[in-house]
Amino acid sequence: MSSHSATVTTSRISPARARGFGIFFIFLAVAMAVLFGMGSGPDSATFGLNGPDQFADLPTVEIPAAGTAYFLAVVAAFLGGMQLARGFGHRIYLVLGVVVFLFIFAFLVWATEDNSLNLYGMLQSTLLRAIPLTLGAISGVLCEKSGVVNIAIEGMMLFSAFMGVIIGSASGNLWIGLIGGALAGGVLSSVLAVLSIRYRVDQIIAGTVLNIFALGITSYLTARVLVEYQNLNNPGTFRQFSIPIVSKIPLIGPLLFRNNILIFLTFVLVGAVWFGLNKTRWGLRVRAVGEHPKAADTVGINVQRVRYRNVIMGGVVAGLAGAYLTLGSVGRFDENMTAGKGFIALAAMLFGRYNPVGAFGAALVFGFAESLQNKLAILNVGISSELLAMAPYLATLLVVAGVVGRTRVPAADGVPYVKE
Amino acid sequence: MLVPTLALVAALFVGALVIIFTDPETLRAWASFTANPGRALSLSWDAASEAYIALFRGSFGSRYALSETLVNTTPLLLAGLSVGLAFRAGLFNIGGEGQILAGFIGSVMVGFSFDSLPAIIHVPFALLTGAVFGAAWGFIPGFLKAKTGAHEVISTIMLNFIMLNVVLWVLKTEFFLRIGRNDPISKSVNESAELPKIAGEGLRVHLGIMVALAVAWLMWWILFRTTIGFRFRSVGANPKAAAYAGMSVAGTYIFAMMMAGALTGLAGATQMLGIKKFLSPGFSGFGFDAIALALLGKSHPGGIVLASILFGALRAGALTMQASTSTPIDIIVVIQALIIAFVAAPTLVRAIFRVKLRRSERETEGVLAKTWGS
Amino acid sequence: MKVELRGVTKRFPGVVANRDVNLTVSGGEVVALLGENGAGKSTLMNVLFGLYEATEGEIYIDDQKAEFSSPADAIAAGIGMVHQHFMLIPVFNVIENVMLGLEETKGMGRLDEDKASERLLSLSREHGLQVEPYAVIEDLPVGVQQRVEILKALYRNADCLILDEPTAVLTPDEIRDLIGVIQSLKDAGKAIIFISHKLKEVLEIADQIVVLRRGEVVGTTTPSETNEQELATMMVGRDVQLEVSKTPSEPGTAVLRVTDMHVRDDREVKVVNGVSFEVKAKEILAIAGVQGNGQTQLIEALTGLRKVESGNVTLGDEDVTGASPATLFKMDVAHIPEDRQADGMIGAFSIADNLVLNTYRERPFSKGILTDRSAIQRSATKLIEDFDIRTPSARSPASTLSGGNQQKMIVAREFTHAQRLLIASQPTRGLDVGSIQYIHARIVAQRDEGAGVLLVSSELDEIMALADRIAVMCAGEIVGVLDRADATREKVGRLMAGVRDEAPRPPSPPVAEGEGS
Amino acid sequence: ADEEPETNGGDDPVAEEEVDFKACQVTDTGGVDDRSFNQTAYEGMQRAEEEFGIEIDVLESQSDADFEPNINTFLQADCDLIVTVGFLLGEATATAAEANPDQLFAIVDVDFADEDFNDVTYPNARELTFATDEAAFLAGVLASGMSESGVLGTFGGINIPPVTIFENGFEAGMNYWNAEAGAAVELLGWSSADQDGLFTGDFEDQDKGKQVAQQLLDEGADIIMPVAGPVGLGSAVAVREAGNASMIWVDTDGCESASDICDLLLTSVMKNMDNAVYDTIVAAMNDEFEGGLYVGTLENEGVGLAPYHDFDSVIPDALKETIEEVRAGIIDGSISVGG
Ligand SMILES: Nc1ncnc2c1ncn2[C@@H]1O[C@H](COP(=O)(O)OP(=O)(O)OP(=O)(O)O)[C@@H](O)[C@H]1O
Ligand SMILES: Nc1ncnc2c1ncn2[C@@H]1O[C@H](COP(=O)(O)OP(=O)(O)OP(=O)(O)O)[C@@H](O)[C@H]1O
Ligand SMILES: [Mg+2]
Ligand SMILES: [Mg+2]
Repeated sequence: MSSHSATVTTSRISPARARGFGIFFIFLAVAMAVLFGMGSGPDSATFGLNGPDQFADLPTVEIPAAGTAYFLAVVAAFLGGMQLARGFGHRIYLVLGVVVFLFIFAFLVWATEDNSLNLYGMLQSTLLRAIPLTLGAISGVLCEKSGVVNIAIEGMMLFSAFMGVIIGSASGNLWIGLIGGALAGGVLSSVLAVLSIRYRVDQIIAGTVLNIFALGITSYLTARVLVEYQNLNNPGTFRQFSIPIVSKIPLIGPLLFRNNILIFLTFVLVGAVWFGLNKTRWGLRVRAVGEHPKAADTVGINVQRVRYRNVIMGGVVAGLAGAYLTLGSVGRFDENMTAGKGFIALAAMLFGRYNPVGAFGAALVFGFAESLQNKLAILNVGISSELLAMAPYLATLLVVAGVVGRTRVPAADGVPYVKE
Repeated sequence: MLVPTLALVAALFVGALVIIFTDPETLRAWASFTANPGRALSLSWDAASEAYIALFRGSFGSRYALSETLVNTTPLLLAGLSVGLAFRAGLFNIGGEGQILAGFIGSVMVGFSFDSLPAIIHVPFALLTGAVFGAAWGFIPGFLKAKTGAHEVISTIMLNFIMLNVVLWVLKTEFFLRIGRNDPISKSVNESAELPKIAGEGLRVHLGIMVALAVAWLMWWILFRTTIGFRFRSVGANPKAAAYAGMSVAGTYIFAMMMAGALTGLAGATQMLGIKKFLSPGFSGFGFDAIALALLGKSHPGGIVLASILFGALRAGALTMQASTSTPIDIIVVIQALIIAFVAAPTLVRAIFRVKLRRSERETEGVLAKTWGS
Repeated sequence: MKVELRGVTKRFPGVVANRDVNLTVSGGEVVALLGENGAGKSTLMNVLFGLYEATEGEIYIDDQKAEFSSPADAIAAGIGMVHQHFMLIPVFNVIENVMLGLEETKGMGRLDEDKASERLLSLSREHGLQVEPYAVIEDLPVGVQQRVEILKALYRNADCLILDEPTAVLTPDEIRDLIGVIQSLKDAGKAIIFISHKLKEVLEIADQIVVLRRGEVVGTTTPSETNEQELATMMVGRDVQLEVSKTPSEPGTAVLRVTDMHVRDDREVKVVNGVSFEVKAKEILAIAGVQGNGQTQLIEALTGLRKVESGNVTLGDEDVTGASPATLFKMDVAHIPEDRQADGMIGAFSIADNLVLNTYRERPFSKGILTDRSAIQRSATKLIEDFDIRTPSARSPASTLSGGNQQKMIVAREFTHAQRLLIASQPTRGLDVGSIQYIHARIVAQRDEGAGVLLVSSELDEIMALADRIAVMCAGEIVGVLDRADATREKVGRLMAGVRDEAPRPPSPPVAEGEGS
Repeated sequence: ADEEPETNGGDDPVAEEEVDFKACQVTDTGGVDDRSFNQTAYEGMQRAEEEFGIEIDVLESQSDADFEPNINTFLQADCDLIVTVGFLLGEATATAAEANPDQLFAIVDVDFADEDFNDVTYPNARELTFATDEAAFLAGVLASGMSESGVLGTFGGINIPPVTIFENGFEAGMNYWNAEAGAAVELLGWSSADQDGLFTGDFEDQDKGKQVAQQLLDEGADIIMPVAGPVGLGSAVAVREAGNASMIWVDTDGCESASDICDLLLTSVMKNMDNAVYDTIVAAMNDEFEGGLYVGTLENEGVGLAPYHDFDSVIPDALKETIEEVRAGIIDGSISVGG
C-alpha cells in the first residue's frame, strides 16, 4: 500500500511513530548510563584531534569516562523527553542522528577509558572508506534516476579497477590509467544500457550478468596476464596534495583539503550531481524520465537518449570508483578486490534516498562503522573480532530497517520504456 | 528451446574468442598472421576446440564425468529454486550465500552430534535441520521487509556478510571445533549422516540429486497446483491486488523468504552431507550462481533444472579443461555470464542468427523482480 | 489554424484501431469525438500528437502536409494534448511540470523557475486557470491537475488543443469551469478536439460531433441536429437505455455502521476526519465528492487495506474495525476497487485466475491446498458469458481486456458471492454508455436482492441515477446527507465544493429514522 | 587414463630435457596466484622444474567440492608426487593417501590426526608444517628494538591459526625484548591472551588493508606486520605515505615477491614452504622420500628471517647480534617462543 510513501521534504510522522522515537531516545539514554556510565572506571579518555601540517595544533582532549557518559545520557534523555512532550516534527531524523551520535560517542569514550584515541585518524579513515562507496552510489543514482536499475556497480568497479591498472601501467601515466578505468566503466555500462534499453532485458538480469562477467574476466585475465607480466600491475598511485591555506585549518583542514585528486573529484561530484539533478534542465529531464517516461516523451524529451546518456555516465562514475581503489588507493589489482563494495554502495544509494548528498552521508555512516570496528579491535575492548566484523553490516541492516523505512523509488525505475 | 540453444552457441563462440586471444602462443601466431595465416587459424582452432572438447569430456564424457556434473548440479539446483521461488513472490533473494552457510551449520551440527542414529533417521534429520536453519536466516529479511519495508536486496547482502562471520565465530567454539585441533574446521559428519552414494563408491554422485529433483517437482506443484502457490504468484505479480483480494502480503513475504531460505539451507545441507563433510570458513560460491540460474530458468522449476544441469556441467567440465589444457578455470564464469546475457536478450540472439519471431515466443516472459519497489 | 486528418489508418498487431478516418478542426471551433471504449479515439489523437505513427494517411496543418515523428514535432506545429491519463509527474511541482521540455534557464543550465512562473501566471490569468506554481502535483486535486495540463499545452503556444476525456474526473462545478475555459480558448481562436463519454456535455459545447465505432467514422453531426439517445445509438450500434430503471428503495436494518472514523494517508496526513454514516440493507448510499477528499482512504480503511486511526466500524452486530479483507470477504462484503488495474486485477494472470482471486481457497476451486483448475475454468467460462466479458478465451491474460471489460470481470467476480454489503468505488469511471448501463443495472439488482450498497463516485450523473441517499464528502468530512428525493444536482454540487449554505444534517450520530421519509 | 595430458609447464624449454619425474599441486580455493601459501608452494615446484627439468602441473580449486576431483585427476595422471596445500585439503589428502599407498603425497600446513587427536602418519604422505612463531619471535624482537614510538601494529586476514601463529610469535618476541631490555614496547591489533585482535575479514580487500594500517599508524604504531596476503600490499601504501614507518612482510621474502615495497620492509618472516616442497621433490626423485611429519624450524631453516636488504645499514649491529643470540637460544631450547 505504501509504495508511494513520502518524499523526504513532505514526510510527516504519525503520533505512534513519534512516540516510538521518544521512547527509543530514552532507552538509549538509560543504556548509556548503565553500560558506559556505570561500566566505566575512574579514569579519563584521551582524544587526539590533530592532523598533519596545521597552523596550530589543538590541545589533546582528556575527558572523564564515567562523567561524560552520564552527561551524554542526560542530554539524550532530555531530547527524548522533548520528543514525547511536544515532538520535533519533521526534524526528528536530525535529532535521531544526534542521539545516535551521542550514543556512539559515549561508547567510544567508554572504550577509550584509560587509553587514547586519535579521533582525527578515525575521521580520516571514515572519509577514505566512504569514497569508493560514494562514487559507487552516485553511479547508481545517475542510472536509477533515469529509470535504469544498476546492480552492476560491483562489476563495473572491479572491471575498471583492473583496466585502470593495466592501462596506467602500460602507458606509465596515471592520468591515462584513470581515463582508461573510467572509460572501462563506461564500456561496461553501455552494455547494460544496450541490453536494458534496446533489448529490454530485465535490468536485474543484465546487471547480474555484468557482475558475473566482470568477476570472471578480471580473474581470468589476472591469471593469464597479470601473473606473468607483473609490471602491468604497478601503476603507482595519485599523490595527495594540499589546497593552500585551508588545508592548514586544524582538524578539518588536513581532513578535507589534503587529499588526492580522486577524493577531491568525489567531493566535486557529490555537489555537482546533486546540483545537476535538482537545479538544472538536465536534471529535471532525467528525473522526469525516471518518474514518468511517457510524460517526458509527450513533451518532446527523447527518453531513450536520456537513459543511454545517464547509464553511461553512471558507468564512468563507477569506473572512477574502481580506479580509486587501484590508482587512488593501493596501486595494484588483485582478484575480487572490490570485495562487495559495489553492493554496499547500492545500499548507500538506497539509504541515501537516491540523493548524492544523502548517499555520501550513508557512505560515511558505513565508513564510520568500519573504522569504529577496527578501532575497537585495536583498543582491544574484549568483543570478539567476528562480532566486531559484523558491526558495519548490522548497522546498515538496522538503519535500513529502522530509520529509513521505505525509500521512495523513482516510479519508472526498472521499467523499460516501450514506444509504439 | 531454440533460443536458449542458440544462446549457448553464441556464448561458447564468444568464450572461444576470449580463449583464443588470451593464449600467448596463439596470440603470437596472430601477430604474424600475414606471414603464416594458416598457423594462426589452426592454432586458434586447436586452442578453442581442445578446451571445449575437454569441457565436454569432463561433464558428459564418462560415467565419472556425469557423476561430477550431477554433484555440482545438486546444490545449484536447490539454490536456484530458492531464488526462483522468491522471484515468483516478488522478492529478490541475494541472500543465498548466507542461507547456504546457515544450512551448512545446521546440517553439520546434527551430522556430527549423534553417533548412534540409524542413517534412515540421521540423514533426514540433518537435512531438515539445514533447511530449518536456512529458513530462519531467510525469515529475517522477510520479516524486515514485511514489517519495516527494509529492502530485501540490502538486508540479504548484509546478512551474507554477517553469516560469514557467524561461521568464523562458531568455528572457534568447542562444540564445533575438532578436538585438539585449532584449524578452523569443524568435526566431520558421522557416516550415518552422509548422503548415500547412488552410483557406486567410485562416483561421488549422491542421493542429494534425487532430493533436489524431487524438490523441483514439489516446487512446481506448489507454485502451479496449490493455493499457496497461487497466493505467492499473486503477491509477486501485483501485491496491491493480492492485498485487496484478502491475501496477506506481509505474511506471504515472510513465508516466501522462509521457504526460499529453507531451499537454500537444504542446498547447503545436501552439499555438507554429500560432499563437504565439515564446516570451514568462506562462501560456497553456489549462492551467487543461483541468481543466474533462476534468471536463466525464468523462475520456472523446469527451467531451473535444465539451467542447473548446464551450470553443473560447466563447473565439472572446467576442472577437466583446466587439467588437460592450460585454460584458467575462471573462463567458465565468463561463459556463464555470456549464456545468461544471450538467453536474457532473445532479440539479440535472433538478430545474430536471423531467426524469425515465433508467435508463441512473443508471449509474456517469466515473472521476475522488476525494481526496488517495496 | 486548421488541422486535418486525412484517411488515417492505424493498425496494431491484430487490431485495426483506426480505419480511414477523416477529421477537420479549425480555429475557434470545438469538435467532439465520441465512441465506445476501444473505438479508437485515444489512438487517433495519439497519431495526431505524434506519439503513434499512422499506418496510412496524412496530417495537414493549415493545408500543409505535416510529418510528426514525435510529440516534439506536433508541439512545434502548435498541437497540445491533455491526455486521458494525465502526463504529469506526481513528485514535481507545477512549474517543473509545465516547463519540462521547454525549460527557462539561466547560466550553466540552471532552471529559472521564477521566469517560468511569471509566464505561467500570466497565462493562468488570461484563461482563468488558477494554479499555485510551487505546489507539488500529487498534493493537488484532479481538477487542478487538469488545469496544469491545459496550461502546459498553452505554455507551448498550442493553437490546437486535444482534450481526451477531460471531464471524467471532475465535479459538476469543475466541469462548469472547464466549459468556461474551453469557451474562452475558443474565443481566443484555438481549435479544440474534445473527447467524452458524457453526451450532455458534448451537446453543450461542441460545434461539431464526430462518432467513431470500431475505428471508423460512423457519423458526423452537430448538437442542433441530434440528441443524447441518437448519439448513444450511433456509438454503440444498437439502442441503449440511458436511464436505469429502479424502484424506490425499501431499506431494511443497518448493515454497515461507521462512527467517527479517522484515517491518515500514506504521508501521514489526516484525510478522513470524524466520518460517520450507515448503510441499510436494500439501499444504495452514495458518497459523492470530488476525488481526493478522503473517499479513497475511507474505503481503504473500511475494507481492511489501511489502518483505522480511530473510530468504529460495525457490520450487522459485529465490530469489524480494522478487519482484514479476508475476514470481510467471509462476512459477505464485496468490493469493487477504485483503481481497477492496480488493485482489482493481476494483469499477467489469466481472466479465469482473476475471477477466483478472492475465492481460490474455497470449494469448488480448491480442495485442501490443491487448486482445481478445471473448476476454475468452468466457472470462468460461465461468468464470461453471464457478464458479457468480451475476450477470445478465459485463458487470455487480463491485461489484454479493454478497460470496460476489465471492469466487467471485476464486477463478475464480486457479484458472484452472496452479499450483505457491496462497496463500489468509481465503478464506471471511463466506461462507455453500454458498459455503464450494464453495471448500473447489476448494482440495482444487487440492492433489490437485499444487499446494502455503498457507492463512491465523483460522477454526479451516476450518483443521481443510483443513489437512494447521498452523503457528500469534502475535505475529509461528510458535509451533508440528502435523500435522493431532496437532492438536486445543484445542491449536491455545492456541497461537493464545500459550500454548506443550508443547515446540513448532522453527520453524526446517524439519525437513522429521520432520513427514511 | 592412458592418455598423456598436456601440462602447464609442458612447453617450457627447460622441461624438454626430460627427467622422468612429475610433481603435481592441488591448490585450495585461493588459487595459485594467491601471494600466499599456494603460490609459495608452487614456487618450490617451479624451482625443481628449472633445476632438474621435471614436469610440473597445477590444478586450482574453485570450491571445496573440487578438492577430491582434482586429486583424482592427478591420481590418473601419473604424478610422482602430489602436493596439496592448506588445512582445507587435509581430509581429502588423508583419504587419498590411505587409498593409494603407491602414490606419494605432500601436504602443506597440515599434521594428520584422527578423530581423537591421535597423530596419524602415512608412509606415502609427508606433512609439511612450520613453526612460524619461531621466526615471528625474531621479528618481534627486531621490531621492538627498532621501534621509535614503542608501539608495534599487526593485523590479520581472518582469525585462523596459520595467521595468528605469526602474531603470537611476534608478540612473544616483543615481550622477550621488553623483559630483556627493560622496555615497554606495546603491540596493537593482537592479544595472545585473548587470541583475538584486528582482522580485515578477507584476503582480498587491499583498500581495507590500507585503512587498517593507517589506523594502526594513527595510534602510534611505526612498524606494522600485516598477515593477510595481498591485503598487506594495501598497507604498504599507508606505510609509505606515513614516511617514518616500516613493515614486516610474512610468508616469503617480500623483497622478492613484492619488490616494489622492499624499501619499506624491515625484514620478512619467512615460512619456507617453497624449500620444503622443493626438498620433498628432491627426496622423492632420489627415492629418499619419507612419510610423516616435517616441521620447519629455525634450526632446519624451514622458517627464518629474510635478509634485512635496505635496512641492513640501518639496523644497529648490536640488535643484529641480539637477534642472532635469540635465534641460537630458540634453537637450543633456552628460549621458549610459546609466550
Ligand atoms: N498500444 C496498443 N497496442 C495494441 N493495441 C492497442 C494499443 N493501443 C490501443 N490498442 C487497441 O486499439 C483500439 C482502440 O483503442 P483506443 O485506446 O484508441 O480506444 P478509445 O476509443 O480511446 O477507448 P476509451 O474510450 O476506452 O478511451 C482498441 O481495440 C485497443 O485494444
Ligand atoms: N500491448 C497491447 N496488446 C493488446 N492490447 C493492448 C495493449 N496495450 C493496450 N491494449 C489495450 O488497449 C486498450 C486501450 O489502452 P489504454 O491504456 O489506452 O486504455 P484506455 O483507452 O485509456 O481505456 P480506459 O478508457 O478504460 O481508461 C485497452 O483495451 C488495452 O487492453
Ligand atoms: Mg481512450
Ligand atoms: Mg601426523
